[in-house]
Amino acid sequence: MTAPAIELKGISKAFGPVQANKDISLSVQKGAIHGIVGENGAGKSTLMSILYGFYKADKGEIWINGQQTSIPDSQAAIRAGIGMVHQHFKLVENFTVVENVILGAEDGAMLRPSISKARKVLLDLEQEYGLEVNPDAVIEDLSVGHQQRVEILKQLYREADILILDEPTGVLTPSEADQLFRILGRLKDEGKTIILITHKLREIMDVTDTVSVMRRGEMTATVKTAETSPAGLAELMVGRKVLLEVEKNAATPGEVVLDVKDLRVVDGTGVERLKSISFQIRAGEILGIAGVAGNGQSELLEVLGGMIPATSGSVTLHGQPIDITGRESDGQSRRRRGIGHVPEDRQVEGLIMPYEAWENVAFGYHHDPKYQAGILMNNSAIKADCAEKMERYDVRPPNPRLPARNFSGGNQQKIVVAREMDRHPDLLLVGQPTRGVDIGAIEFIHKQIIALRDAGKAVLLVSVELDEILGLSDRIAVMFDGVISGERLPEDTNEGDLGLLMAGVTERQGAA
Amino acid sequence: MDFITILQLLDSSIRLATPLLLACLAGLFSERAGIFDIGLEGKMLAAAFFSAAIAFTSGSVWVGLLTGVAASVALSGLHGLASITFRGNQLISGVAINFLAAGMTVVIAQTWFSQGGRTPALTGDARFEEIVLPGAASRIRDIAQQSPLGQIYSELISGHSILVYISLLIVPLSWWVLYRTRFGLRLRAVGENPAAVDTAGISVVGLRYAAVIICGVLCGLAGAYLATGLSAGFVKDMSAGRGFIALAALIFAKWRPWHALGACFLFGFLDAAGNRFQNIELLTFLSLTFLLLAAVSAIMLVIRAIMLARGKDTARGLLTPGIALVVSVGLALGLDALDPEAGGIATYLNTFVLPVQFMQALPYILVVVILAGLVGKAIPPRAGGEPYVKER
Amino acid sequence: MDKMPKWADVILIPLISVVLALLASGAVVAFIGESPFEAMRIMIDGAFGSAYGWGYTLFYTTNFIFTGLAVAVAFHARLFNIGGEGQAALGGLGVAMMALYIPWPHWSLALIGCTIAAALFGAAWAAIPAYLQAKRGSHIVITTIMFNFIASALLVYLLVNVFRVEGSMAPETARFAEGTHLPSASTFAGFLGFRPSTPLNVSFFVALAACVAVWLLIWRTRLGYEIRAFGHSETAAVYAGISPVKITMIAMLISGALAGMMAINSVQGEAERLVIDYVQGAGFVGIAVALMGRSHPVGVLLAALLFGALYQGGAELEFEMPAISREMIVVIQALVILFTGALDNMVRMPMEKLFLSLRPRSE
Amino acid sequence: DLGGKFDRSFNESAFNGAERWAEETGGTYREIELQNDAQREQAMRRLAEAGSNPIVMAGFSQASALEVVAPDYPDTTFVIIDGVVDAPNVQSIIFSEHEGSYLVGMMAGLASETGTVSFVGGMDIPLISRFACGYAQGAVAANPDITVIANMTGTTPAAWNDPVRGGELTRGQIGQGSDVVFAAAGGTGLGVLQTAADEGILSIGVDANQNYLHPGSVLTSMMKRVDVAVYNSFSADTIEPGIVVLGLAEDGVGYAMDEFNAELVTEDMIAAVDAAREQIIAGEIAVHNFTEDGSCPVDMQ
Ligand SMILES: Nc1ncnc2c1ncn2[C@@H]1O[C@H](COP(=O)(O)OP(=O)(O)OP(=O)(O)O)[C@@H](O)[C@H]1O
Ligand SMILES: Nc1ncnc2c1ncn2[C@@H]1O[C@H](COP(=O)(O)OP(=O)(O)OP(=O)(O)O)[C@@H](O)[C@H]1O
Ligand SMILES: [Mg+2]
Ligand SMILES: [Mg+2]
Repeated sequence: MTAPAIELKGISKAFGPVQANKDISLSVQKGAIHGIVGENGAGKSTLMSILYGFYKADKGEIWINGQQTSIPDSQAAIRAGIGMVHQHFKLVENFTVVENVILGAEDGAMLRPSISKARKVLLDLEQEYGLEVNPDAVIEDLSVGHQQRVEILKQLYREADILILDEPTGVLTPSEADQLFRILGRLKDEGKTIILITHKLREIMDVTDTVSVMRRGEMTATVKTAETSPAGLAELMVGRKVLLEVEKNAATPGEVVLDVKDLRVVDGTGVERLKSISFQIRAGEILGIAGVAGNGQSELLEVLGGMIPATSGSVTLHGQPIDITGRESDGQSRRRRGIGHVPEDRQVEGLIMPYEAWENVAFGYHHDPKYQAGILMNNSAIKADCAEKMERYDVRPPNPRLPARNFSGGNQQKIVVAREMDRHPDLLLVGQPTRGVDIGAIEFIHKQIIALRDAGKAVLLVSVELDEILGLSDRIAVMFDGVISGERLPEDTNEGDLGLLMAGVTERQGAA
Repeated sequence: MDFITILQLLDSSIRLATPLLLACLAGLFSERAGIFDIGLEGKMLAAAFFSAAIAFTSGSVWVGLLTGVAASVALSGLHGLASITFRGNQLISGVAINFLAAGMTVVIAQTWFSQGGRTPALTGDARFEEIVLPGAASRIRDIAQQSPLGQIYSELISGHSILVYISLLIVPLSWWVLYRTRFGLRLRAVGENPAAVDTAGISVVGLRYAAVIICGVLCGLAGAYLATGLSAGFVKDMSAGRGFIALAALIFAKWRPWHALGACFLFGFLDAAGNRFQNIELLTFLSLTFLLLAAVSAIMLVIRAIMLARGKDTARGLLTPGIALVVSVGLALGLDALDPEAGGIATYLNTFVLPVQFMQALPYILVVVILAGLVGKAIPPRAGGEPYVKER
Repeated sequence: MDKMPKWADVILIPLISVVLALLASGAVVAFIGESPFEAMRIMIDGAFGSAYGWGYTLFYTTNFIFTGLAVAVAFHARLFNIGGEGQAALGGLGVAMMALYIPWPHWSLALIGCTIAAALFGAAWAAIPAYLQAKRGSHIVITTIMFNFIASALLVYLLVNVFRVEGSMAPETARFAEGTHLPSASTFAGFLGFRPSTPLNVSFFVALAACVAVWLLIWRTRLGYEIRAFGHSETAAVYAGISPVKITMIAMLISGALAGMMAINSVQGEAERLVIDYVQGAGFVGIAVALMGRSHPVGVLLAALLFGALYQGGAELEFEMPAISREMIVVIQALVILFTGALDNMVRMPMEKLFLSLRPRSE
Repeated sequence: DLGGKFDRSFNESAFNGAERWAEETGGTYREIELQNDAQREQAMRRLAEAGSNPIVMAGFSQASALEVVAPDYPDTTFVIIDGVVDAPNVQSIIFSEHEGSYLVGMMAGLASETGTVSFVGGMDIPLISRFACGYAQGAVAANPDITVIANMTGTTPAAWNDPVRGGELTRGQIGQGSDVVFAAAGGTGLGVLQTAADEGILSIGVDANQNYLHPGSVLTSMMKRVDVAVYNSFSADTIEPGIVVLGLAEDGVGYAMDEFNAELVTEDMIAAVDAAREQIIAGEIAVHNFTEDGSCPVDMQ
């Protein structure tokens, strides 16, 4: 038997008082796909960053292909044949694909030869793995799925033998994810070793050969995938049994809460983002909006949430019109009207990262009378409110004085959810509520959304996770290219059917 | 306004634009790598002093130039130390460098020369002489006697210091380095997303120091040109805010080399015009304004036309600058044709003499107007101003 | 989480930095052949050794508090206001017009009137760059630099052609009437030894009040909350219903008003007339003060005091040691800014290591 | 004044006067260079309290501060140069710059071959306009058809230290035909004189004798004997309060002749200028003083 491709021995790493990795050992065979799962903050990213030379371990050894290797920096990692696709992409946004690919792997001092060579290699890779991207496209114009392909292409271009992917599917649509896994399969066949970090147990079950579970900085188990089950893994991760299916009662829709008619949005560059959208949501109902990112869902949330004005159309809430094109088009007035909004991107929109938790709990509601003391803000009231919300929404650590950036992704999301749902809005707008969040937190957030529905509120759920859409929604609308390409009932459809609608095919293809 | 006046104006613009251009390109390299630099002014001043001082003592302007560049690079190194190695605030560091240069130059000058913070006047080889190309006249009065083509040749093309020609060459060179070399690619990347550069196994620190050093070299040339090219010796504070104007030009140019040339030339031109036309009558002023507008519209028209030819624009894009060109040329000629002696509105307008202060402020006003009216939002390199922190 | 005790962070490190700056300055003083120790003594004694010294130190401090706060407020909204110089100049114009054209019965009323005028004029001068930034995205750094030049031209024009006293050579306004003269430190604190000539005047208290007001504004009001939120993330601000245009405008108007208010100290309080270029770089020093004070009013106050002391101590140094020119003072200032501001981490990093090694390891 | 001690003209001249006095008499004096406006009063008081007597202040900007300070120190005598303060212990020394400028203007008018002469000032302040206006009158007196171009350098104090712009202004003026340029612009003037020398035209220095800077190019210098005023104040036994006007008659202003410009100035020119000088002293020619009414009888471009 050949030496393992990667062997970690007794790796420890502390950030100040936080012990992110405790005496971790791991061994991955050549040509295997190895999964790592664990809650937010379990230390997965830290471990991989150590392997990639981004952090230096306090203790421990790294062995690559049977040789002890010191990896003081990323350059050493690259030399050792390691490539990493980070959780947050490391791409230069205003560079083209080919520029990003050659960055750091140029052939000489001049760019031209490198670029023309890279073009050729990209073409080969494209044919070999089906990784098609326009080499001259600028990164910021690409969808996240394509951006991720660029990340993978970067590593392949460097001829990495060991590929680390940190939560690669967090931002991908199901079909994009499927495609990614097909590619990973092909890479594996070529003898490349892959480490895959993900929160989605289904993916682990589908593609990995072996899987490790991390918990609070420790490696708690490593098992063969074939010998375990999602429920077993979940229990290992969280330390208790977790419901993987959403549990909910049948909906009892009431009167119409939100009525959207002929909504149109033309953006600053003249592109029509929403083309005459009309739909209704009733009280006690969750309308799920499925669709590939970039087909107008974000704009829909932004218009309803008051972040951008609509070009034309009408929106009424409980029969009362909302001014969507004029002066009232701002987040404050929407909140006053009883619309809560969990935005798609918690770090860029939903939270002010340097603000402490209590300040973030007031964010958007800072005009709320209960937060005021005369002309000043009543900070102690806000802190008290925050402590209470953290308690009820199980935010960890429950410390109102901690800046938002020091919470893990899941807990950041819980802060946003607590803020937006705790006021029992008549209408809740939710975008990607569980993106990059661990299964414990997903379960919790899903329960909250159902609870709000059961309290007779209307919910508009936008998600690229079809599981989530199918599990939570009472009705499903699919958006494609700025229009609603079809509506389904969850019990009346399946992923394949939705996938076609998402691709713009409107005829019904014999749903299950 | 006659032809030779326009030529003289353009000639003056070239001279005034050169230090701006060098400093602007200096800032471009630094800021493209993510290091903001409001210390251009100070580096220019330090280079001006040391180039003049050493040119005087050594008798060779080239030795002076080298020393000036070295002084500027030393300050750049200080800026790098503060903002790259010690991850300090880049703005504070820049402010400190400006103060430091303003004080140090005079203190040292006083210690060395005892002439009140001035260097002795430079003569002969201690100065950059103007290069007179074959067949060109050099003195303004001689040039005025030549044919129009000869005037263009002698006034505009000939008769500048070697540093002017060098700085004009540095523009394409900068473009080439930034967009055509590996170094340039990495430099631009490190200003946009240092983490991407770092994960690619390239040293962020090394790249940023390289950028800052280039910045120092170019600032050094700018300062040396001020003290040994445009004037003959150092006078305290002689950079006179040009570092800040260069910074403005850099933002105006949106951190791109060719645009920097355009922006600096425009600033130089406005400066030259403000110098030349003090105490002018409203009528003349208006006709000049429309002439300038016409020039700007013409440039826009050409740019649009090139874009159209490349298929990056529609024919409609030509409309606005086209109309603006016709209207402004018409108005300029019309106003010029009015006879101020003839009475009526022309005479009335002509009784207003614009105060000299207005003409001196005009370049600055125009910059604001142009910025607000013609140029969209300037987006700086995304990682600019932020030290790159990687926990180890 | 904290790597160091708080006292080390806020007191020890700045102190070490200042000492380093002074050591470097001493080297420069020695370079020109004077005794650094003697120079040091003169500076400290000159700035703090007497009521006379304090009078000048605090007078300069007042100026720098205003311009420092101005930069700091804009900074919280991530706007880099380099226009303090011009806004302060216009503030001076406001004060001059208020003081010259209205017969004030009592200084307290005049102070209120002039403060309002100074703030309004300063704010007005910030308004156009603010509007262009908010609506057109014109870079505020350029526009405020340009507005500094324009302000200077405007003031020269007005002082030479409009306000100049007939027959006088000096481009300055007439002296303001008695009713506008602010009580100097000798009036309200004569018992401390301040003499009538002290430039320190009641506007020092306005400056202190401004510190408190800015602190309240930024950390205790909704507006401050919105300003900071906008400064951290524009997208998030829009999400929360905070209007970028409104915040940009308001933050810059407040900033301009604060810069303008410097005029009540220098123009109304000290010179009692508007002279040409009275700001004399205080707007730029304000940038250093705000940056060093980390945009916090307390930090601004301390940094302003440091610079006030440098100005006054430096003046004394120049009076006492003829070989030391005013540029030497500029060098010392530069070194203080450099060490306390930009090279802060040079001291901090080893200190953090030191404290970490001193601390018994938990876990 | 705030221009700095060694500005090669005004302040330096004052300093030289003091130095001369110190050398000749062995007396000691103290000097204070100002950094900002608030220091004016501070400096005066410090000197007064240190027992200096007399105290000489150079620069019109000192006037308002002195108005406040002088009454507090009745036993100290103050001398202010370029400004007027009405107090029993203050002597105000005023120079008739317009008269001196008139003479160099005449010389420029006589020396000019193109019929155009020019002026570069620092900032547009009354004092500088007084120079410009006197110069223009003199030029017109020498040649009634002459064109006089006048430019200012800037609106910020940087205008006094910007030789680059001074050079550009001069080039512009040469382009408009000027062949004699008079600079009254502090450090900026050095750029003017330099450019004039490079371009082969004549220039005129200011305040101190600047003829030596570019031998063969500096036509003359408009001398303003601040050094004499300072020297006299220090040497005098008693200083009379009131206004002392130093004009041509008192040799307070004048034009400089030495070996550096001997070849540039012809006998005829000297004769004409000296004649005018006599006439001005005699009151036969009245040179208009710009600061009296803020206007100038001669048009400048
Ligand atoms: N740069 C850092 N500074 C301080 N603490 C850190 C840093 N990076 C990570 N940590 C801490 O280390 C622990 C592990 O973090 P890590 O990012 O490895 O978790 P993770 O398992 O990748 O979580 P997620 O699933 O959210 O990506 C966390 O508790 C976090 O607080
Ligand atoms: N400067 C810091 N100080 C303390 N903890 C930090 C710091 N930076 C990051 N962390 C911690 O690192 C952990 C991981 O952060 P990271 O940026 O990898 O993503 P994440 O928040 O875990 O994202 P996701 O939920 O998408 O996985 C977080 O738990 C956070 O607490
Ligand atoms: Mg992670
Ligand atoms: Mg030429």
